[in-house]
Amino acid sequence: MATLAFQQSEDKVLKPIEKLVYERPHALDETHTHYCPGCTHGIAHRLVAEVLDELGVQEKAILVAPVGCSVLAYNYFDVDGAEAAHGRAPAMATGLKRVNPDSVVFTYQGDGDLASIGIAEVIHAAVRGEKITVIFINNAIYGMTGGQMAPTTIEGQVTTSSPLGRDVAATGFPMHIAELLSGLPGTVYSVRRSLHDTRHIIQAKKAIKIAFEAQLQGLGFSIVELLSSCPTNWGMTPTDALDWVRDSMVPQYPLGDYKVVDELKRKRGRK
Amino acid sequence: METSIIIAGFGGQGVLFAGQLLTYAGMDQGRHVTWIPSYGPEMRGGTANCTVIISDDEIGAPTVARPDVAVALNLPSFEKYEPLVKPGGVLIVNKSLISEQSERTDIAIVEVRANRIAKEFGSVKMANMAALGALLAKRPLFSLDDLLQTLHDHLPKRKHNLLEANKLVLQHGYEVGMETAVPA
Amino acid sequence: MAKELLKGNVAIAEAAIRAGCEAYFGYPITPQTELLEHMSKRMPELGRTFLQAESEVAAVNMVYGAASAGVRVMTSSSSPGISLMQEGLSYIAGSEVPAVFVDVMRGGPGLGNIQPSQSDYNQVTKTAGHGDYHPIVLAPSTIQEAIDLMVLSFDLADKYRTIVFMVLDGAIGQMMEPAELPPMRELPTERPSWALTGKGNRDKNIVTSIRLGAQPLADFNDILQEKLAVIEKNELRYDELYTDDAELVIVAYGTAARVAHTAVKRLREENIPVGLFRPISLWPFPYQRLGELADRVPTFLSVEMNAGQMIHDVREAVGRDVELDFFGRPGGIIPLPEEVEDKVRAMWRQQELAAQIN
Amino acid sequence: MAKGRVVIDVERCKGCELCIQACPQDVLTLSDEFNSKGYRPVFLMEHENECTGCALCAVACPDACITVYREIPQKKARPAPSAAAAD
Repeated sequence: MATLAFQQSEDKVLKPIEKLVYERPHALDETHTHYCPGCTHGIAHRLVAEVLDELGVQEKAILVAPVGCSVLAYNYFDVDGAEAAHGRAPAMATGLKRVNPDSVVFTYQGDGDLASIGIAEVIHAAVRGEKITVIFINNAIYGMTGGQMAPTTIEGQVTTSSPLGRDVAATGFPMHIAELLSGLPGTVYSVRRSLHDTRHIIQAKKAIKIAFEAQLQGLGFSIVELLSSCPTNWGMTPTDALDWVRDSMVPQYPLGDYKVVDELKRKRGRK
Repeated sequence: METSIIIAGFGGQGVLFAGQLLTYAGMDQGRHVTWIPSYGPEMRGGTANCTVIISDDEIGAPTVARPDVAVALNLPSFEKYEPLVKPGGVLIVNKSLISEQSERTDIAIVEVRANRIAKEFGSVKMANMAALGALLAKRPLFSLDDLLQTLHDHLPKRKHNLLEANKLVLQHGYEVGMETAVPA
Repeated sequence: MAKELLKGNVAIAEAAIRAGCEAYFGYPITPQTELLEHMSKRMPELGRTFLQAESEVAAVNMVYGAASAGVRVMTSSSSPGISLMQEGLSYIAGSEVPAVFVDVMRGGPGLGNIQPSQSDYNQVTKTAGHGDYHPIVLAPSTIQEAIDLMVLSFDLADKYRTIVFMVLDGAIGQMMEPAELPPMRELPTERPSWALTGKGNRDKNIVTSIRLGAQPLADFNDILQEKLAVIEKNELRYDELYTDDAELVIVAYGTAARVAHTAVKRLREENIPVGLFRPISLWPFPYQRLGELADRVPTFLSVEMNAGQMIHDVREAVGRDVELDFFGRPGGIIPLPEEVEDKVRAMWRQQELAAQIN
Repeated sequence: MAKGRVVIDVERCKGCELCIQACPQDVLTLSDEFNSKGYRPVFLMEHENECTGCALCAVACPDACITVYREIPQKKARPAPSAAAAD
């Protein structure tokens, strides 16, 4: 992977003086994203693209984008892509994967899309052990429609549709998707990670890679829930928003592995 | 020439199969045929009926208000279809389960103890065949032999051990039909 | 191949398989369930995709996914299930991927009942989802025609990259008639160039119905309308009986047309000059041909198994200057030929009376 | 300590400062200039501290607009590019 920068020396012999440590992943398209500055959607996109590069599966990857801020995600990946109806990405991905069994199909869904309107589709995709990978962005809010309460909004959180803070007695409790899906036999990998600092971002990437490996091995349904920020709708600077993920979201949504089947554990153990 | 036949009874009395057998036989004789069941939410024990039309010409409506022939295998079917049979038509009554008598004089009525006949030859499940035999006696849409050939051709191979018994029941029903006088 | 005695729902399923259907996604609902059951047995035997979805909503989106992959795909349902599929239908239309739907209609509104009906005429012909489009809608009235139109549905869906609906009622789904199935087609070895298969060495493909700018969406709609205009020109299908000398024409499709057929034959024996016009394509609707008939025929009767849905298209076709009456039975009742005959006799008496007065 | 260098795709940068927060050497800052989208992109300061090429800025970047190079100590540098390419 690593390429080299060269400096021409006096005797016209090329000598490497520095190496490439990090570059933009190839599985990302050149298109600039429409995301707000500091939005962690961009980080999640980048991690997925890095994993597609490292696994060498860009050419057989198919993305199913959701409705929400990431509705145009297919513009940002250089892979085949589809745009599903709100919440239906796992159903559409099922159709795609069933007729393209050799492809690598993944959905990229936010919390309104996956946890609210699309909960039936994602649960049944998991129930069937559908060989797809779900990247689930939990930022505790509806972003695209301007910051309404989501199923994942935490208790007391102020949103434009819970102006006094989420009252769980009236609106229910925050929804724990990684835990919920881990209870289904068809799920082979269900974990929660966070994108609030570089250490956690690196851990998140490892999880995304395992999730795709689970699909490549034909094991079943894999999902990575990523705690993410929404600086604009939270009314914070991007850096403060990451602190809020750490201080307010992580205690509500504990990071961890909720389900890792033995086949994946053994593989990790060998490494 | 077009003949419409309604076969009715309890679910499980072989109503739909009896209708299909007539339909197959009509098809095998090169006639135009349709078969349509009633279908409802009850899966077991409800009433079932089907309408069969056998015609020399293309068939329009697959259902009829008043059939040329009705086969009533139980009392509710008798009560429903006895008044509807077209004048000059035929009503087959399963006397084993229906004690009521029709007072109609404008149709041919054959009372056949279908359950008893079927049981005599091995299984009450063949009551539908006794009724069909009686039907053919009064309305010779095709010969009894033709129907037997159709039964042979369309009965699943695994059930061919039942062919002989079915044949006997059909013949018995046919004889009952032949012996029944038609009102003048 | 010889004729076999075939049940409508089963014949349709097998015809779809032989037409090259590679994937089926569906959800059980009476009166089309035998279709799904036949698929559940046959598709895996052939190494093709069958999946019983968790809902009609999921089923239509699975269809959308497989259609995006460029395979011949279908689902089947009945009226309330088709209502649930409206969302996916609109997305499929907006993405221009081919997909085939079978709607074995039942009585409505709401849960209604499971009896034969034509209650979905409006829902399938008048866009079947939000946005400016129409699916092609084909309505067979015999099982042989259902088989033939099923094969045609896949061809038309591919040809125009559009949704094709075959609509029938529970009676055709449940009845048996002798019919001949088509031979088994070879499946294509290659996917269309636009299909999602993984990009490989080509540029990436995108299947989407989103066009955020007003102008791009307007442009897309213009293209869509042009395509619909071509379909309207090329894909008209209808059948006529005794219309040459008819002075009263019944317009009916599906089972209602069969009932009308019986009535027309009997009425002709009474020397009533009645004819039958049977639209086979409900969209595109044969406005022009009906309009031509209206130049000569003074009276029309729309016979439907509903409270009057197609009649509005008939009115548009025949204009305001001719008589147009309606006979229909909503609620899942198949009208009787006798009822249609009574209606026609009454209309004919009126017509003759009017002729005498004039 | 290794010496590194970062290249910022200034047109892609939205000035969110997540890389600035992530940088352990504190060598990144916002430019006073604006890019064509109206954001002030990040740039690498000439500073008493030096970039080590750790790439944590790139790890934190939501817009994948940072490329990172690290100097190879000259004694380890080999003449043939193919051999040196091994990371």
